[in-house]
Amino acid sequence: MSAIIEVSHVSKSFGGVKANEDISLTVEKGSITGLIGPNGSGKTTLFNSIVGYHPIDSGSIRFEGREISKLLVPEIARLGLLRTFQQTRIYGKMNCVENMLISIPHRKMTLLEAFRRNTPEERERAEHLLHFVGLYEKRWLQAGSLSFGQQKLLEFAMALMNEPTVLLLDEPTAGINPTLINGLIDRLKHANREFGITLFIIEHNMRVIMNMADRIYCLAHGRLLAEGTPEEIQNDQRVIDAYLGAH
Amino acid sequence: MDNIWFNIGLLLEYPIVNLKIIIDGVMIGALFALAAYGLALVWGVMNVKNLAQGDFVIAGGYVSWTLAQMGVYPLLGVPLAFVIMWGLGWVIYKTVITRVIERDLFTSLLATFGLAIMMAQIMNLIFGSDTQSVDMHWPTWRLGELGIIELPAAKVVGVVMAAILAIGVVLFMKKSRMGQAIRATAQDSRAARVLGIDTEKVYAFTFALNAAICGAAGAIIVMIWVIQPFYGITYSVRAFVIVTAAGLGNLPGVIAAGLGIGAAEQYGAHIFGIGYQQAIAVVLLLVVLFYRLMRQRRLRQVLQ
Amino acid sequence: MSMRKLALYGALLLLTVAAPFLFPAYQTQLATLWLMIIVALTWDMTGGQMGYNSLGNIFFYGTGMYVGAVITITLYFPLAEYTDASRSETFTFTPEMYFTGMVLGTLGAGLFCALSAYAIGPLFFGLRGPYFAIGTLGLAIAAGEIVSNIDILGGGQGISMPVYGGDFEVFKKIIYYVFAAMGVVLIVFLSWFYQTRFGKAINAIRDDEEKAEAMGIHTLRYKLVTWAISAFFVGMAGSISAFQLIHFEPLETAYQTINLGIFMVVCVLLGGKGTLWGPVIGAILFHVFKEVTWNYLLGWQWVALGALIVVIVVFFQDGLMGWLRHRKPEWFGIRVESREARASA
Amino acid sequence: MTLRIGLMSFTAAAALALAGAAAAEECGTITLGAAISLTGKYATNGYHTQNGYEFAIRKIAEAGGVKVGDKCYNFKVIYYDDESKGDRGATLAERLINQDGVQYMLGPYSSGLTAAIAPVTEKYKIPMVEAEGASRSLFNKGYRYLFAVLSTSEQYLASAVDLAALMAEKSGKSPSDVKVAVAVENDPFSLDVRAGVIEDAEGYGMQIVVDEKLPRDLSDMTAILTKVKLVRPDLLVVSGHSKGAATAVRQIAEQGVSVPMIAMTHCEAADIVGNFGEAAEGILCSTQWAETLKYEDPIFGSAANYNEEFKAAFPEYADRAVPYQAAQASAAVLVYKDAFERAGTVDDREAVRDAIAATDMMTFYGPIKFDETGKNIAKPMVLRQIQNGQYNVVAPPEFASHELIWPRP
Repeated sequence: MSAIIEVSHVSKSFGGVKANEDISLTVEKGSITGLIGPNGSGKTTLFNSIVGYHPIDSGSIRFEGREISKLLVPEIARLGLLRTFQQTRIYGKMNCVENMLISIPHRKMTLLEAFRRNTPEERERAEHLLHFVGLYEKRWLQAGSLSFGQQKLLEFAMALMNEPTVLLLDEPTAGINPTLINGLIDRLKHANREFGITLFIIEHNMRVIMNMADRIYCLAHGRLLAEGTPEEIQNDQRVIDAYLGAH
Repeated sequence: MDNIWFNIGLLLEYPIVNLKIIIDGVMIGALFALAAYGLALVWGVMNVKNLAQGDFVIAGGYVSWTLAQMGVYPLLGVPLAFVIMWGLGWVIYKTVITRVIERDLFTSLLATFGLAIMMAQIMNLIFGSDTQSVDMHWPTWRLGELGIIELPAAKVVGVVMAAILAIGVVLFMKKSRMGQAIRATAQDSRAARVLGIDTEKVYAFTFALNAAICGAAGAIIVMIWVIQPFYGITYSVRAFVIVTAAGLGNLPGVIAAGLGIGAAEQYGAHIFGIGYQQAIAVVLLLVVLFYRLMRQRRLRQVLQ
Repeated sequence: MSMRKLALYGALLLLTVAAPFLFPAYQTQLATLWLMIIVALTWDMTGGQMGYNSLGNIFFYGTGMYVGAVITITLYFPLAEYTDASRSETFTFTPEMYFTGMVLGTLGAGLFCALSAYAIGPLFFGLRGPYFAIGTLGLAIAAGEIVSNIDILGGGQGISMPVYGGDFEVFKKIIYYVFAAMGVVLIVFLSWFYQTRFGKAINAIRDDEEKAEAMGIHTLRYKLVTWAISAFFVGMAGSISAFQLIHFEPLETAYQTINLGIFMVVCVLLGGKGTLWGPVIGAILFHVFKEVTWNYLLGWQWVALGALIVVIVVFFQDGLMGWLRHRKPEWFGIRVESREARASA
Repeated sequence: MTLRIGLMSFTAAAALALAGAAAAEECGTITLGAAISLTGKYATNGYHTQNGYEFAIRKIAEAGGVKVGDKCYNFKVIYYDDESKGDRGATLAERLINQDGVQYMLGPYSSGLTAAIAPVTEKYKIPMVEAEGASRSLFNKGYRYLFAVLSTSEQYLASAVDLAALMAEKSGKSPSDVKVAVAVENDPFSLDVRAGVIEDAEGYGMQIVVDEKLPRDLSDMTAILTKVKLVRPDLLVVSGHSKGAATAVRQIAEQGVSVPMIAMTHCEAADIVGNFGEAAEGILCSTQWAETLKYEDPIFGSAANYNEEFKAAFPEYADRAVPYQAAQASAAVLVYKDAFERAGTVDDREAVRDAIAATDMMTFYGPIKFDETGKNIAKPMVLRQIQNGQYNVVAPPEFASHELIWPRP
């Protein structure tokens, strides 16, 4: 395995508040990597820095060996580094299938190819993925009328449709009906295994992340607190203190 | 080209002309700044981009002009235009603006554009398309060689009144309860509502205040320059340039930008010819927008 | 396509072809109606389908007029002499010269406008929401003011186009059919275009540009190409208008910001943004409204127009198609999750 | 106020309609069409023009109408508002011809509008006698159906250049020492005025020291006047319809610009004497027509008579000079009357066109005779100076009633 995302010595502050301070971490190709930490520890800030939502103050971020800390959001996305949002973002006025068809990997397409209608294969794939996340029955419904959890699943399916190299997921289980969570874990694992998508996940639910991740990083107060396998993290006193201290 | 070099040569040959240009620019800029401040107010507080801003100015001018025709002393036209335009602003708020506040941004732009067309045409039908002005019959002081710098008393009084109005508005915003409510609403309208501020009332008040400020500016303009039903757009464009340059809720910035744009336009008119005056104002708008865009790009952001 | 639909489109096409013979006295107004349909449809490409509300598309109309005129004239005569107001000689165009100029000038105008949209687009598409509207409005105003100061383009006098030497009835029909053909081509093109991956992508930009960016859609490229296509058609329409009007000047005919520049937006809003037929229906309704008020409200027509804009924007913003969509969602294939299902999920 | 003028002309039109009704028993109607600026930037002069048309129609009706063969006719005009916009004017001309079936057209106000409408009338072979489009650019297009009763615009201020040269010689300087400043609006009419001035000035070898174009939304010309103060020209020329004249007079006084000779157009239309009084003293005004000139015809009588009766018919002009825009509009209607009578038909448009082309008549407005391009070559322009609030003709010499006051006070 080799590193696909390398974050080294990244700092970012907003006004006087240091959201990230000298953070270094790597995400291995083909792995599931977790990012945990109490509220306000700078997880989403780090995600936003990686995908290009704001400039970083110092440090470097490399994706497949290429420096991306100066690139804009669409440029990074076109390299195959995708993210989902904490508050889901889907195209609410369109139905699920349309949402899926919009999410085909445009980065792999020339302008002329864009001037074609969607192929039957694409439609088939869209329906297949909707089936995969359990939305097949609702595929003709307006996406905006779905429940929050279903929208989240739709967003996940859209991300898979896009065939990313790496997928950054911001709290995939938040707001999802607890009975569905196990299914989601299976699907994430499946996506990682079968589609070969590297996953980098922010997660609050310890059970979920411990169940899935190959490696976990823990942030606290904008700094990297600990890293290791799920077992190592579970037993790390600093992590336990940080979570207790936060509560 | 020759013309441009000749004009620049004049500036160097008679340095005092520069002073005159700056004084003229500052005088007109002060009135631009008033209209721009009103725009910044409604933009900041209720997120309405009012393209009828200039037409409020012209309407205020016609109010004052009509009063002067009826024998009212012209200086009284300024406060009277303030009051009457307040009323008009309130009516327009209640009939139109209140319905577009919560809508997307293009809606307010287009609705006020429609208002601007209506107002200009109604003024045209009532007052005709001739230019009008109120002559104060006051003296003009001349300074410098050839009497290059002329300070008509009317202009000086006009600028002073503009300054008084600006100061009054600032004090009002700082000290009065309504002013504080307006500022709170501008910060966060939902929080203001939670705190028991009647935002609907604040909006109505703000919009009426904007119309009143513009009206007073127009009443000053009619004493100094001329008005005509279709001149509104020139003031609207200037107000947008200034607010885009200075940002919202930044009165010193608005005043500085207003005076600066007044001076820049006068310089442009001197160097390139008066035919380019409108073009200069609009090109300035584009330059300001693109400058801000470049700055945002460095922040990996767009201008929203 | 069902037989009924086919029959409907056939009938519409037939009506389009027959119109100048059915209403000979209204040929010019019918040509203008097609112009309105063209500019409304092209405005909707960016405004309705892509979410970029331009107030400056008239820039391409005016530029198209000038480019078409300049190409037509310079093919045969020196431009400076042609536009010199105090000249005494007359420049005559044979029918052959006239049509060569019209074809080359119009194509040239379309291409020039498309290229200039592509060139200036990166600057303007960094501006979002109202800034885009204000920026493009500024572009159109500035262009008019600057052109009116360029002497070789006739300055504030404008340009008088060459005159078609033949029968006037023929001339009017040529203009009508050129506009109508452009309009029909545009409708056919758009009905295909909005179905493509490209069309879906610009809808994605409209609904949530940030999401579209995050999904790796080439947002800027798609925005540029869409604007360029729209400019291509507007530019050609501008050039044909120059031939139709014969005389035009910069501020009120070519870069007529508050006339046609705003009419096209009103047409789209009236018919319904983001639909294929909305702009067409809106253009027809608006054109009729305008002709009626201009006839019967001598002097007050602009007040009525301003009021119409306010009323549409405030009370009827989704337009006719939007209203239908709201009342009869099933016609548009819209299905929503029922409340109960949502609660149980 | 325009609204008032509008109402007045409405009453005038109503009065006419009554008169027409009385005469209708024996007379037919010839319908003329006109797109005219009732709104927009030319609205003031649009009303002057309309009033001129209406007054002429009334006078002709009173004098027994147009006698064609053994029948008599009265004129009737269908008006539309062109909003001072060219493309609108062209559309309305089409509507007049196509939908209202108008066979003969009267002109709009301004060269720009005429330039937009003339191609349409030409296409339909509809004669248009116009009274308000003076730019030479109208007459180099080879139009066959366009006729203008007024003198072309390059002549407007040409005699001011001659006067400046004369005065230079009188004061012992050479005409080539004369410095000229030009500020004209960026529209066909004023640009042609400028072209005329510059041609003549260059003929004398004068220097053009300021040469600027005024924007259409002119509200402030300080920038130009500052330059004028610095370079001290001997002649300042301003042309910009009514708005340009009003702004210039006001700001010249306000800025204390002292130029020995100032010449401009549209003084009467802007009523600069009534509006600015003292400030207008000594300004030279070009005019197509003056009520003091010795022209006359059987319908209107002398120029002075026209002046008097026009003021009686439209009381809003009582305290001011009757603008020549109204007079020439009346003259255009007169040309039609004359042409119809000579052609002996109202239906044969070609015959009427040929009759118009062959016009050679004297009117209260001056002699009218068209050259092959359709412009009136018989009538000269005159230059008046405002002296003690009166417009007095000072040039050309053969018409001058008063001496030029130079330098201006």
